Amino acid sequence: MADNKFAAYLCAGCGLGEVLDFETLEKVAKREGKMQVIKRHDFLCSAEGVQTIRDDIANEGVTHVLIGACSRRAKTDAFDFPQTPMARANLREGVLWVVAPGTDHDEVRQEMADDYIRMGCAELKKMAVPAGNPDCASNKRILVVGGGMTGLTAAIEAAETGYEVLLVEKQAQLGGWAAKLHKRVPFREPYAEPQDTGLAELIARVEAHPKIGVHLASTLAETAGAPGRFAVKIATESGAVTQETVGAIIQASGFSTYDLAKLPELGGGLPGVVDQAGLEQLAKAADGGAIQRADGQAVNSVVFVQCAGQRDETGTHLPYCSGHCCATSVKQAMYFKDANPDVDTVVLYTDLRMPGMGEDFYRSAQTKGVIFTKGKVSTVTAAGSGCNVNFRDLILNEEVTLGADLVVLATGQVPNSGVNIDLVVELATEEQASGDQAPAEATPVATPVDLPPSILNLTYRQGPDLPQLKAGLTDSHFICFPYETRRTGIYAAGPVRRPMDMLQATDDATGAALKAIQAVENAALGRAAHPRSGDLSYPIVRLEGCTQCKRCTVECPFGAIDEDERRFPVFNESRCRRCGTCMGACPVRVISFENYSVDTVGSQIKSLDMPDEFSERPRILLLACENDAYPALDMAGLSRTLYSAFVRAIPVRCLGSVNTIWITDALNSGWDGVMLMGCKRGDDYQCHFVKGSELAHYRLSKIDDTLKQLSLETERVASYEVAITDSQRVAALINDYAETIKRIGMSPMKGFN
Amino acid sequence: MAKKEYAFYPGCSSQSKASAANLQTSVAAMCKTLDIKLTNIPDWNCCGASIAYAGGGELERAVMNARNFTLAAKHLPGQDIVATCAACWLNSRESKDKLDGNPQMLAQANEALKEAGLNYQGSAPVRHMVEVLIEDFGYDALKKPVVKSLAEIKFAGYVGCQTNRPFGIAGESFENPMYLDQLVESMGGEALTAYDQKVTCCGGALAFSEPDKSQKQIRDIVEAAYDQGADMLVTPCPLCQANVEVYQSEINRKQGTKFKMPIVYYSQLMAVAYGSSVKAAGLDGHIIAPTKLQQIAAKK
Amino acid sequence: MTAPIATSQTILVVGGGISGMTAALEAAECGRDVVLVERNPTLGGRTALLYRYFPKMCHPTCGLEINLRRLKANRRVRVLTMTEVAGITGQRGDYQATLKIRPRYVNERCTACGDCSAAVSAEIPNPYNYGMGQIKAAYLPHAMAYPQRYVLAPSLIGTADADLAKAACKVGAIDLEMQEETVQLSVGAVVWATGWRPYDAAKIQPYGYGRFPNVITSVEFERLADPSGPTGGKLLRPSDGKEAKNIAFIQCAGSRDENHLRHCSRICCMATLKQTQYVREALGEDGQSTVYYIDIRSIDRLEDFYQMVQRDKTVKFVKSKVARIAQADNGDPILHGVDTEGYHRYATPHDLVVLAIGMEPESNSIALPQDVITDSSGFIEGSPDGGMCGAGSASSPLDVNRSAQSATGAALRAIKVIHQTAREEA
Amino acid sequence: MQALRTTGHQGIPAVAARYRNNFLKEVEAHVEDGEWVKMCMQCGVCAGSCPFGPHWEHPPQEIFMMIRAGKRDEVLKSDAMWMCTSCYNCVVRCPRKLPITQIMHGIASYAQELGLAPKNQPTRDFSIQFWNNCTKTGRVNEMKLTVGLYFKDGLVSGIKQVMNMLPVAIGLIKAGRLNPFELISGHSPKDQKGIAAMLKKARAIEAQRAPATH
Repeated sequence: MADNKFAAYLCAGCGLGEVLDFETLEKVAKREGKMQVIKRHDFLCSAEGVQTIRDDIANEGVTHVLIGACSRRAKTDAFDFPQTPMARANLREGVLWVVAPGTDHDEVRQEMADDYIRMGCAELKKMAVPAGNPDCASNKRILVVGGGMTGLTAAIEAAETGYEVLLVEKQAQLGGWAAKLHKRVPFREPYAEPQDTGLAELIARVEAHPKIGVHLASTLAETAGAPGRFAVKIATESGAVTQETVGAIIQASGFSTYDLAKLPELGGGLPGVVDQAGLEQLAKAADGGAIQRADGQAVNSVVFVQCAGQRDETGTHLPYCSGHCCATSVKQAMYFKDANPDVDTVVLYTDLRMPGMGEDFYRSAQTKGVIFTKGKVSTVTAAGSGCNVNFRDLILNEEVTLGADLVVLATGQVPNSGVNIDLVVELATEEQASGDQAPAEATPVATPVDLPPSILNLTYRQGPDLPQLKAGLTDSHFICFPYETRRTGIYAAGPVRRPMDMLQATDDATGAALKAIQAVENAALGRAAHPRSGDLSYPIVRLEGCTQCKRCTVECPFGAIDEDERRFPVFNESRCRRCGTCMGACPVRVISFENYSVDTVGSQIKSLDMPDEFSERPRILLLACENDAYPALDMAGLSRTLYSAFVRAIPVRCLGSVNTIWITDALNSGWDGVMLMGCKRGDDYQCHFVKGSELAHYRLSKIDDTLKQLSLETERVASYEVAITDSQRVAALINDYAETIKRIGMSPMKGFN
Repeated sequence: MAKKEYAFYPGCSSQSKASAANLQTSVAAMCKTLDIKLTNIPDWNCCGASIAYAGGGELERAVMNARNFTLAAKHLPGQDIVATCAACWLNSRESKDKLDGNPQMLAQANEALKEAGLNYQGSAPVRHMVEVLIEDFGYDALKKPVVKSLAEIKFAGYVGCQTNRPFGIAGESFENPMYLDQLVESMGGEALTAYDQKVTCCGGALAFSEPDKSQKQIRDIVEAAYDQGADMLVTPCPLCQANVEVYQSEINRKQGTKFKMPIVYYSQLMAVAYGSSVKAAGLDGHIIAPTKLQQIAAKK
Repeated sequence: MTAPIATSQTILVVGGGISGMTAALEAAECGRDVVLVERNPTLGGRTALLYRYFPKMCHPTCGLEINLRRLKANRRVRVLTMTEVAGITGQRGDYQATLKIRPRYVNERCTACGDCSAAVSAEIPNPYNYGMGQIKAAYLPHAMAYPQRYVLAPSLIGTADADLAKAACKVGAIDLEMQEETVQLSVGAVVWATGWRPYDAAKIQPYGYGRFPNVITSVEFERLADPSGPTGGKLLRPSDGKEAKNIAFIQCAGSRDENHLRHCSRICCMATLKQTQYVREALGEDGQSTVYYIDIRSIDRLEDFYQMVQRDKTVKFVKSKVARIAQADNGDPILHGVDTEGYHRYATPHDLVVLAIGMEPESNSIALPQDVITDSSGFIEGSPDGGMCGAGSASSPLDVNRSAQSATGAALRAIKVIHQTAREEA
Repeated sequence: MQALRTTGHQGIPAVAARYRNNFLKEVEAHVEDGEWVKMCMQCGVCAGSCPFGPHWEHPPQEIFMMIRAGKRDEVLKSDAMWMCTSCYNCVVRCPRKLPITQIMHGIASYAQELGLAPKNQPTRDFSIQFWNNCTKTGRVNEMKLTVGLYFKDGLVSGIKQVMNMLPVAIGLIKAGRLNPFELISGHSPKDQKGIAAMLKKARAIEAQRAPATH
């Protein structure tokens, strides 16, 4: 490209000038790197240093910039040229700070620095400024699925922030569970008395708000498209379908109560036994008066059984704790005490869970005379017109039978999360045993087991609903990022995401509203969402080269890629998170990003001359995940932890973006070994793109054959799980690997290229 | 410094020839030096010590104290009520809190008081002598009159329960109060601050009824003092003083120990430091003689 | 430095911990301008001082790295470190904030090369290890510090060391003349993400924190377990540096106690369950953890972590609030109390005691504007007009996940204020 | 006193139903600070804080649970609460600020009033003798109290005890801290009549005291 002008700016500050031979570096940049402009500065990140670069871009027509200085993670505010492709050769954290000091290391140190300049130049040549997703759409309306406390709150919050809202509720009226409550637990001080739910007022605000459109008795028949341009079909019970376009979706589909019939041992089904929802019904009926049983019998004694069908380790019932039930029982016990202090009211618990200010609410119930007993209930049996609760009093350490007119079982929340697509996939993969397909989401197929109705009916090739985390909850896996679902622009909120009480649900709804707003704003600008938020690059595919192998569509962790009828991939850029997993997956390498591609990395790998077999100076390629492994390398440098000068590190967006061609290229061009460092995989995966490290691992399991074909030792490729805190460990791993190479000897492949 | 006047509640065991009589002598000596005027509450009665609970109910014990408060307010208006006995102080103060904080009980108390021709309408605060010393004087002021240093004596400060819990001395910790050690140091003595039984209960309330159990407590208290190399214990509680001193021989008899650890009341060592004689400091009233303290007192 | 440009369209976020960073970034990524002020020299707050998170046992620095990258990539967030809010006047949509910026004595020219640190000899107790161990008085707070810039301890100023540091800096980044600055700022909404602090353990007298060296707090234990902590990740007890194998965890240390904090701090149970796994990680079957508790509050889906720990043979649970701790001659803390499940008395020696210390709102130690309402424990509810709100553990005792959730909601509340006042003006 | 006894027995069935509020309500009505019993959260810090801990058949926190569980006889007939030394350790450590010492005294005194307290519970005897001693004149007569206690179980054991304690007693007498003549004379306030009348009235009032409201 004639009008491109490549410039290299080398920094001699931070001691680099004293230790490295800049004459050589400049020569490398000029002769091999073909840089047209080469400048050295003693303090490049200073205002003056940065100004020279700006001037060159402005006046000298410099189009591409190589910074030979510190790590790409350092001095980002100084080296900030949004309109200019930039590569960073990491001479400080990557060379100066990690190679042993002293003249006897000068040679290897210099070689390392030279190589990083070579690699930087090579990368730079292949880079372009991302133009942003051309397919971006800018519908900013927000769809809220579910008209309960969570959905209503999300709707009003978004609307009052200036966004159009579409609210879809499957019932004929708004309110969800909240509408079935007599009172709620207090949200703020004093935490002493049950409060009015405030639902009526909230519904009124929603119905009155000009920016909110409500569809009652309706469900989603179909959801297609992507952030900024979701096309949804809203169906009423009658079957009438309206087509709407929205920019983002908040799924507040709520929960169902655990089926009492599954708890016969606890008296599920007996006239004297209700769950908490049932008790609310009775309390609503009594409306402050004496609470009676459904059959009209008076209640002079009531026993609350906590954790009924919850916290179950046997796998029969719910494994989790629903969080709200202790406070709910305390509230319901107050219903009785407030109406008539003489009603004997006992709460049987194993751990009373009323965090935060809930402690005050607990105290208030005790003041009212509610008796709390730590006990494990074995059975609830019919006794006369009432029940016997048989339990072990854990404090008094004895078996007790306690009679009660009414028993309230604190059962748990069961999320309404629709179809478990992983379950669909399992069934699918059983059927199509296509060997080389990654153990990832596969084509959903009709299944024998009857699945619950889908909530979203996504037309995504990876299934109709949000992926579930565990126990049917659509929660985020990330502690720091609670809203990161694996479907861009769709956010779960409320008890469908995680069991929670009403206060948390309203908070959760507010947060989800923000994420939805953020999603439509980003989509409109063609920018990526979390974790590469703001990234303008997007996957570009050369369909003419595509062999319809479906790996990209199958492996995309975010279900961003659909297939057309000819099984060609259809990219939905604004669903894409820019991890590059598709790029790593593509056997014919037709997928790339403008600033990150098979070439930007491949050319770096091929840009080095390998010292010959007898030089005893092996070359080790290190492909390091930029999220955790690369920062760990930086921090090794920061703490001056030394490692072998034979290693050459290249940051990658995610191990999932590693295309095996890089590895074979490296081996073919005489590299002696290849290390891969990525994030933890498995149940507690720490990969920010969910399946990247998993997939890389899977692909590497196939690399051995390649190695055999090349008649190379399997040790020549090694992959590691690395945490960001492993700054000492990464150095150790590199040194050990260097030893391994020393042991197995230099690569026989040298000199062939 | 101007004379300080207080309404004094002596309590039963401080009376002449009673178990804390000698301690009272030393209090008088100490007060003389510090120019404190203690005036007995006229016709005072027993505080109805909490141990009497099986006999006397809450209200009965409260009115006994109410009577004392009323007499104090009547005859010694404006003067803080001061007690030297920890139990008396605690019981009085507890009753006062209840009377002042619970209108129902106040009414009932006055109904009863009427029978004695009295009516309680509040009173000055009830304070322990230690509070007076620390709050109204302060360690520096207490140090000034010192004429004899107690330098060669190692004191283990045994605070016990009732001056310490539940009310305690302002600013002190329940688990590790330091005021006794500071008092000792202001008198020039060596305070064994590492003494770890300083707030252990001596079981005094049950000394008669559960001798073996309470003597086990005393044994811990005395042993720890020996471990620390203490010459003697010092305490702000007459009951602890009597209890810990009196039963050592019993323990020796039953358990073959050789305990002979003197225990003095804080005012005794203060009196000595202020130059009192053995007699004036009540040091002649001990079963286990605090020899080292006596020697200093005897020095001219 | 010059006063940052801000208008009534700007959101002020007070506190640069996980909550403050989240609130700031979420708002900025919606296209809003944010000023993020942090009292300390670096962002990251208390989470940066944790070794691992429950329940995944992943590392806080991992999330911190992502948030810092979001920050570096976003031009809408202006970060001010070593800055405190001296006062705020006005009402929703129109606040005047007064900021006090303490001198760092190191300017933006700093390249974090470390020459100044090498030059000085003075040391201070390491504030990033809760005072355990020493750090040079010219220091980079920690490896993830942002801004990645050194700081001089005020104690260094005026000493010969200060001049040595200045002389050692080749890029002229050290400015010993730096003075405290006051900056005026007009903003439209304020998010208080001032976080929490561990309750003063010394106030829990029966446990002898401060008297017994081998009684430490849970936050200190995080530093012990952390490879970058004072013991390089070894569980060495303070009194004699001996490896602690038999470790007691005391729940509700300050929490659920009307003598201390009347609220339940929510995170302590999970934090302790997590820390029992530090013991396992460090010692395998040789380690022994005993958890003394009233109620184990592993709420919602965190329950499975509790079940996992219950299956761990190296972990014992005793339902008891420990009555007191005594110290044996060899320095072992001896726990005295009663197991209330069936009444069993114990006097158990341990190598080390970890107090699961309660969360106190940091806002208790700062002067909040008049119209900011707090609850009886000091947690921030916000201003009646909604122009100011609390986020994260400043608003309630929350774990990291729920802090991020709370902060995301707070970001929306702030944006709403900006949006509505903007409309009113228009 | 009489009045109390009957309320104690009439109102309540012989064996109170388990986990019914009856006994709890009874305790709230008739025991000093009894309205606090329901506030216990079973942490057990009181049980571990008591210097006489090992001697308690049921520690305070368990007694509170037993009251809530309606174990009327087990509680009132127990000698547990008679172990209280009034050291207040439990009170200052209780996270719910229960006045445990007072409650223990209250339950003991209630059990005594109902005649359910264990016979020959030594602290019970001491407590009553102490009360009688100090209310007789209005001040304690230590000599009479001491002697009275030693002879409470009859002459023989009394003499034994005196022989054992003789050195102690003689020591005290020598030290001028025990006055044998108190057996006949002794200190006392002037207005003994007033005091007696006052106490009589107080007891009468207490006998029909309404349940304290918390």
